[in-house]
Amino acid sequence: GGGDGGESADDPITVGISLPLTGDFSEPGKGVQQGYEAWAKIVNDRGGLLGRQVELKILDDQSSADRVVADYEQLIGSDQVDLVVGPFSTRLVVPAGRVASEYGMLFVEPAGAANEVFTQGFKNLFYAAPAVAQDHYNHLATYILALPADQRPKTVAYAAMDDPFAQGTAYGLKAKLEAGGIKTVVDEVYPPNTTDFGSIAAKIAASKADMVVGGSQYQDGVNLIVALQQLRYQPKMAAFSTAPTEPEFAKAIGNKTEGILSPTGYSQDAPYPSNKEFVEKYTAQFGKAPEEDQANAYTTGQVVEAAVTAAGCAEQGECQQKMIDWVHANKVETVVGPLTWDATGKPQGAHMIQQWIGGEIKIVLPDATKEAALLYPKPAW
Amino acid sequence: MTLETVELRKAFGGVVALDGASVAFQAGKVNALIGPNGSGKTTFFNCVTGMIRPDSGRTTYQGQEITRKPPHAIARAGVGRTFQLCRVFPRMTALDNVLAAVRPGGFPKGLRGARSRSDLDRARGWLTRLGIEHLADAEARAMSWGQQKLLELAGVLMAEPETILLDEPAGGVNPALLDRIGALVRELNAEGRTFVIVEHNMDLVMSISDHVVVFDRGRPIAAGPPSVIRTDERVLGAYLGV
Amino acid sequence: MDVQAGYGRAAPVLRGFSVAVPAGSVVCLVGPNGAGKSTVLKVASGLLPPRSGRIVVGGVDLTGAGPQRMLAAGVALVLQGHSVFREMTVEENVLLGAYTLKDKAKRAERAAFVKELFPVVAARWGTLAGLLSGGQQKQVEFARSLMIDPRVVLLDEPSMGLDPKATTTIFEQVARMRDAGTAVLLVEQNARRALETADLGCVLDLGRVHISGPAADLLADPQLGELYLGGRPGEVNKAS
Amino acid sequence: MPSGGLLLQSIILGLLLGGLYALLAAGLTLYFGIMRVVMIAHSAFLILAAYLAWWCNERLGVDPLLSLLVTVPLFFGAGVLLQRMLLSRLRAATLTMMSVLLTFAIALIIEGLLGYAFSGTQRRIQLGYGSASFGLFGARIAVVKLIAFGLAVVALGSLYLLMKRTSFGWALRATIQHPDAARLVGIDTERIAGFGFGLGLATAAVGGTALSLDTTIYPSLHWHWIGPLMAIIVVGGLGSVPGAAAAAMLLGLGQSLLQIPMGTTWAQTVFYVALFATLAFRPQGFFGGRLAQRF
Amino acid sequence: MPNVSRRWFPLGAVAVLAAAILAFPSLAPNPYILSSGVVVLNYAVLATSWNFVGGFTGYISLGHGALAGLGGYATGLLVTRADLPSFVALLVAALLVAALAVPLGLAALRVRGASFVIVSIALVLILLLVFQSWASLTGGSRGLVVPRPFPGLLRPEHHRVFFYLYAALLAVAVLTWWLLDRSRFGLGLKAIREDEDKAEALGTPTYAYKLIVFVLSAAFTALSGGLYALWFGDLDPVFQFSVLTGSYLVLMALLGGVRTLFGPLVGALIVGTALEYFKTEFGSTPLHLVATGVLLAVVVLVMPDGVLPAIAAGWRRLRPGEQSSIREMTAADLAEQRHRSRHDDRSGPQGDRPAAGETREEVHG
Ligand SMILES: Nc1ncnc2c1ncn2[C@@H]1O[C@H](COP(=O)(O)OP(=O)(O)OP(=O)(O)O)[C@@H](O)[C@H]1O
Ligand SMILES: Nc1ncnc2c1ncn2[C@@H]1O[C@H](COP(=O)(O)OP(=O)(O)OP(=O)(O)O)[C@@H](O)[C@H]1O
Ligand SMILES: CC(C)C[C@H](N)C(=O)O
Ligand SMILES: [Mg+2]
Ligand SMILES: [Mg+2]
Repeated sequence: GGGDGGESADDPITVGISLPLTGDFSEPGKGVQQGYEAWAKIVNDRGGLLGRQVELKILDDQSSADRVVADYEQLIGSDQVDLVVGPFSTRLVVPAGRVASEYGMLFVEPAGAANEVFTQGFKNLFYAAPAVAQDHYNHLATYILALPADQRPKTVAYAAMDDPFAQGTAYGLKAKLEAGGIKTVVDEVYPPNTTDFGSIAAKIAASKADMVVGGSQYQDGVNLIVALQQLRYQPKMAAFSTAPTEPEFAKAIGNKTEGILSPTGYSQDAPYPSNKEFVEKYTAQFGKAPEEDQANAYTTGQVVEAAVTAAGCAEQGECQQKMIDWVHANKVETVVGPLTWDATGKPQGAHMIQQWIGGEIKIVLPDATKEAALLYPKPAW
Repeated sequence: MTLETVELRKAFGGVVALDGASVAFQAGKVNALIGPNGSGKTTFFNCVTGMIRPDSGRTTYQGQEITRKPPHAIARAGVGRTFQLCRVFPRMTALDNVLAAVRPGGFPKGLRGARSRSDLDRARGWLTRLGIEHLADAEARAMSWGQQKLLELAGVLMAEPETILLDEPAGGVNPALLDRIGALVRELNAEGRTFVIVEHNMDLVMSISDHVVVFDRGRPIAAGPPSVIRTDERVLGAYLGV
Repeated sequence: MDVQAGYGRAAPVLRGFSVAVPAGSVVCLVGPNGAGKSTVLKVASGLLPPRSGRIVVGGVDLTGAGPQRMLAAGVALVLQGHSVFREMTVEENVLLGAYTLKDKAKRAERAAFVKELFPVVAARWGTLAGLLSGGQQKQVEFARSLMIDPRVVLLDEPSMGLDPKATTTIFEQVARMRDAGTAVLLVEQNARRALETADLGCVLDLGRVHISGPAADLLADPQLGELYLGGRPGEVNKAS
Repeated sequence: MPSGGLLLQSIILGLLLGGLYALLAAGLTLYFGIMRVVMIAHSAFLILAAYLAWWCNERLGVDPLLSLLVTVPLFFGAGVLLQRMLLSRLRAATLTMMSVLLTFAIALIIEGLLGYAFSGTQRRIQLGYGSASFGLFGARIAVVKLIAFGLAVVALGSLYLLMKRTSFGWALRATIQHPDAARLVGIDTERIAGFGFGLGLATAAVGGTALSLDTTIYPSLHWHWIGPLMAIIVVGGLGSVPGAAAAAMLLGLGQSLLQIPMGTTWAQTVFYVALFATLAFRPQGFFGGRLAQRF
Repeated sequence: MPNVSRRWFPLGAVAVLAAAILAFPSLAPNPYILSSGVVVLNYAVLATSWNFVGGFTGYISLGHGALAGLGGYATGLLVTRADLPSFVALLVAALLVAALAVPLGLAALRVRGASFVIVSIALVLILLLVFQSWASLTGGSRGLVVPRPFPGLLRPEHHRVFFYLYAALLAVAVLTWWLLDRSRFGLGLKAIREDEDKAEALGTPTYAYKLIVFVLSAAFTALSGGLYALWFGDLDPVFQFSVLTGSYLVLMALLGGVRTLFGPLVGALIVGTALEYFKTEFGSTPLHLVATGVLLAVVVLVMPDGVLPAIAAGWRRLRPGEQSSIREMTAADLAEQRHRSRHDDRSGPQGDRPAAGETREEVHG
């Protein structure tokens, strides 16, 4: 990179990223990496940013908050990258965001969806996705509460990882369903490193809840579902965050996916102008269509790209503040639609709901974008 | 009566090691405690010094009850001991082994340097008297069995307890040296120290002790001056095995 | 058959020491603490390889052989201090003495023999050895060593910590072994008593043979008495 | 008040879990109670075995149970080598302490290599019968869990017989308690100690395979296991295989039942509460345990 | 001449070390290096604190990571929940942890050797569970954000300030260790390390001694952990209560030499730097764990006494003479010596003894 003085027009712009390539978040972390890589390639093929090539410098933080701080410290302080963008997951985004903010860097991030990202007082952070965690299930809540009273699920069991994002999604839905008079019969929170879900599953199965909601990241969701299936628990509705949208998911639970619901911020068929290009070029590069994590990372790239273009610069120092100010004041067109942010960096949109139907995951809510009708009650899994 | 026990009892599972031992040792004397293997002598020492808790019974030292006190408190009250299976600080030098026996004292005192001139001189003095001065700077673990035995003795003497319990001081010690240890005991005794010595070496016991207590099956069966004990029927039967 | 050994270690404990133990005789090794007596036995049993010199058993050079081969050649050592297997029962300890003995009947016969010899061993057959008193442990150790019939027995202060009765038993056994044709190399601080049993005596100091000769001669030497054997021969010896 | 159904289900889960704990703790008992080696790397070897089972299944399509044919001898050999080449070099006086650190180092190396080879991503064997189960008085027993339990029973039984019925067991204990004396009665101490260690690792191979059947694995998972396993062997009485088994069943059951009112995380504290209670009231352990000595 | 050099050499070494530490922030080429410096100093303080227990009493604690974590969390919670000023919170937290160390020590120090190791591991794991589960107080697995003590400060400045704070703390810890090492109290602690029962029989109140030094160690550890919390800002139970941290400390202390004053410091310098280096070098793979493991194994196998003693031994071997610290004497020599000493009795035997200082150096350095 070289942030100091001798900036020449053909020096590449280096973008520093730390990602959870191993550890708890490695599955989605890899997705995010592909998204960033796709963005860099597409931008470079187009001639680069401000005429300079984009170069990614990616470090692995092993899903650890300690490492993520050291990584950004190294990227900004030692490697002197020009730009930084965020890692995956709220738990890593918060500490990373603070380093960036203390160095005065613009910090756009693809996966810090939980509320606490936006309560830290960061003025430089922007979440590049349509909605924050507690709003992910908004459409599903509306759907359930709109059902005739005798068809509605009457009892719900919640199990959430003690993780700001995962718990945020489940509790966002819980708040709305409870307000609508639907009873909570199980409410379990488990730490991220839990591997044995036998007893949580036993509790849920014993409660015979009509609906189960899992606040999950990835592997915990898989484990919980298998444990529930071992106990032959058959709810009328089952919703899990993040896990069901990962490419490995179906195989991991032995393809017994029927009817599982999940919120998503992205659809490959979304009508936004840049999305078509993204899906095409991504598919060409990686051999399959992008999923949510890839899209979020790509979105992040798009936001940064817009800011750099508008500010006409990309290096450490005053330029960063220029970009920050610009993003606060403007709307950015992305693959997940036009995004704007409030003062805390919170986006102002809503998520869609997907469901596994016949071995494929399809958008079922909201009606405007749906690819299939929601299956309710859900078939046995 | 300086050290006195009343009805000490200690059983390990089914084995009764001490079976109501009431013993009295006199101040300023060299007392011996003898008895066959397994008669409870070491257990007696362990109970008296607080290393194990008796099931019942009491121990008094100079009129003070010390039965349930921790070992260090009993040691501070003036009762020092050696171990049958000799115990030294293996990775310390002989000199430090002896210095470690100096009581540190309370808070500000404890922070004083551990190697004051006077302590060093005393420590070396003891090593010399026990014939291991040449080993002062050797680590204890590199010493022969008998050398360790002597080192342990030097440590106890350094602490200057008024009453000294020795568990088989002669075990493995060269007889020539043993004569001198015997002399040393008498010398210290003349300075006013009380000894209780467990020993199987009858030559030593009979030559240095004033008062002999004979144990069998966890309780004393005879007590008296050596000349009496030597001819006591019960002792001959239970211990000397004639 | 005899044992020939000469050694020398880097920080030499033994410096050119040789001793021969003829079959059917007891050689007693005495000397001050730290003279190297235990070291001699460790080298002879293969626990400690010598720096130089040779160990010959029955005409075969066994220098450098480990304890296992030494044992196979008929050399057995009873260690100084406490070497029972503390967390095994007396039974297990004693029977392990016959680890190399495959003949079950022979083992049982031997076990019965040592049980009779040492009443404590029989009485505490099922107790963990580590829970016995010091002297009782020594008896178990000795009993363990009696489970086989070696050609050469090395004993390191076998009477230490034993009461007079048990001491007598031990010396009787030493005599019995000699009579059965075994070569015994005995290290004792109970020097006078040991020399009385021994045929040959050998005084070791600073890793060298100070003097050696018939046991009775050594006993009589007044200078040896002062330096190595201690004075006051047996005021109460008659008692034991 | 939990329903009867939930209670029964929890009891069944607890017993099955306890069986697995017993197997995993057996090896530790062997090293710690008998060989005085605190084997921090035991659970790392478990995870290694689990990874091998997973790998065999994933890449070669072999059922994890078949992979045992390879992993058990492999681990036995590794154990012998480990003992001969590394642990035997430690000084006897500091063996216990230094073995903590040495085996800790081994654990780190295994974790690092696993991470290098397979990444830190969580893995799970996908078995045809992964979610199969059958009913028992209204409760359900997962097939995979039952298989793991069966493996535990078989492995523990053979281990017990080996230690009690063969002279190997005696020789092993003698070797550890007084190596010199053991050599003097004719025991080939090096070979025996090596075998002892190999045996311990062989149980890790079985345990790891059993573990892999029904949980996710990731390289740093072994940390998760160290605490409960250590607690089990202490409660069970160091050195006693049956003691460890009893403690494992009890604690597994306790954990499972406590999960109903307390939730998963708090329920895990049962291990540590039991550990501290044991050390405070009965340091020699509640079930087996021999010399009441403090290490 | 050699006597003079032996006196001045340590002082010179201390001066050079202090100068190097003080100059580091100005020499550090970029803020990242400076932040690594803070990390290494943190390790140095922790390892030195660990050595109060490990070095003196020989109780190997793998649980000191948890004490540091407690210090960090206590500081953080006092700042966020009780609104104490940051550095007041730090001191109060250290006192709290020291107070908590009393019951902890009372429980843990009852057992010895390997059982103590297990207990110390259990301490870490149990605290991890508590801090993960008691989310209403601690924030649970989501972690705790500790507000900056100097909010206006830019990051490089922030690092610099904390670097000096750590340097000061290190100086205090090292000085305390040195005081203990040469004291009678210290000798009592070392006796515990060698043979606890024997020490007790000699009149050392071993339990009280162990407890005092444990609490002292806990206080220093908590200070270091608290400082870390203020510096780093994000606390996560998984990292605050990690067995790994504790074992890094053991590794550092062992590597440097647990019986020497600067051993843990040197160890921290080596291991801390190595850890940072491994992380940046093998950052994207877990090979840094392998490297650390290999390092630990090598230390345990090759230099169980540590680098400093190994260097000292090597140095001694280079110089001729003084092979053995034992002067060899026959029984006759001894008898004669005794004879002589009886004549000049009370003057005490303090003639020339060449090997004396030498051996002592090795043991207590
Ligand atoms: N910790 C223990 N557990 C069980 N039994 C014990 C324990 N300590 C001692 N004993 C038993 O108590 C009895 C007395 O033992 P003690 O050590 O006091 O004997 P002693 O008189 O010192 O014998 P020796 O002359 O052999 O040293 C013995 O039978 C011994 O087996
Ligand atoms: N492990 C060791 N390392 C270094 N030196 C040792 C070691 N063991 C013994 N020594 C030294 O070797 C010399 C001889 O020791 P050895 O044990 O053979 O003596 P010993 O004649 O058996 O004495 P004792 O009568 O006291 O048992 C002693 O000076 C001792 O300090
Ligand atoms: C929707 C996801 C990309 C958000 C992410 N899992 C988080 O923890 O915040
Ligand atoms: Mg005794
Ligand atoms: Mg000897």
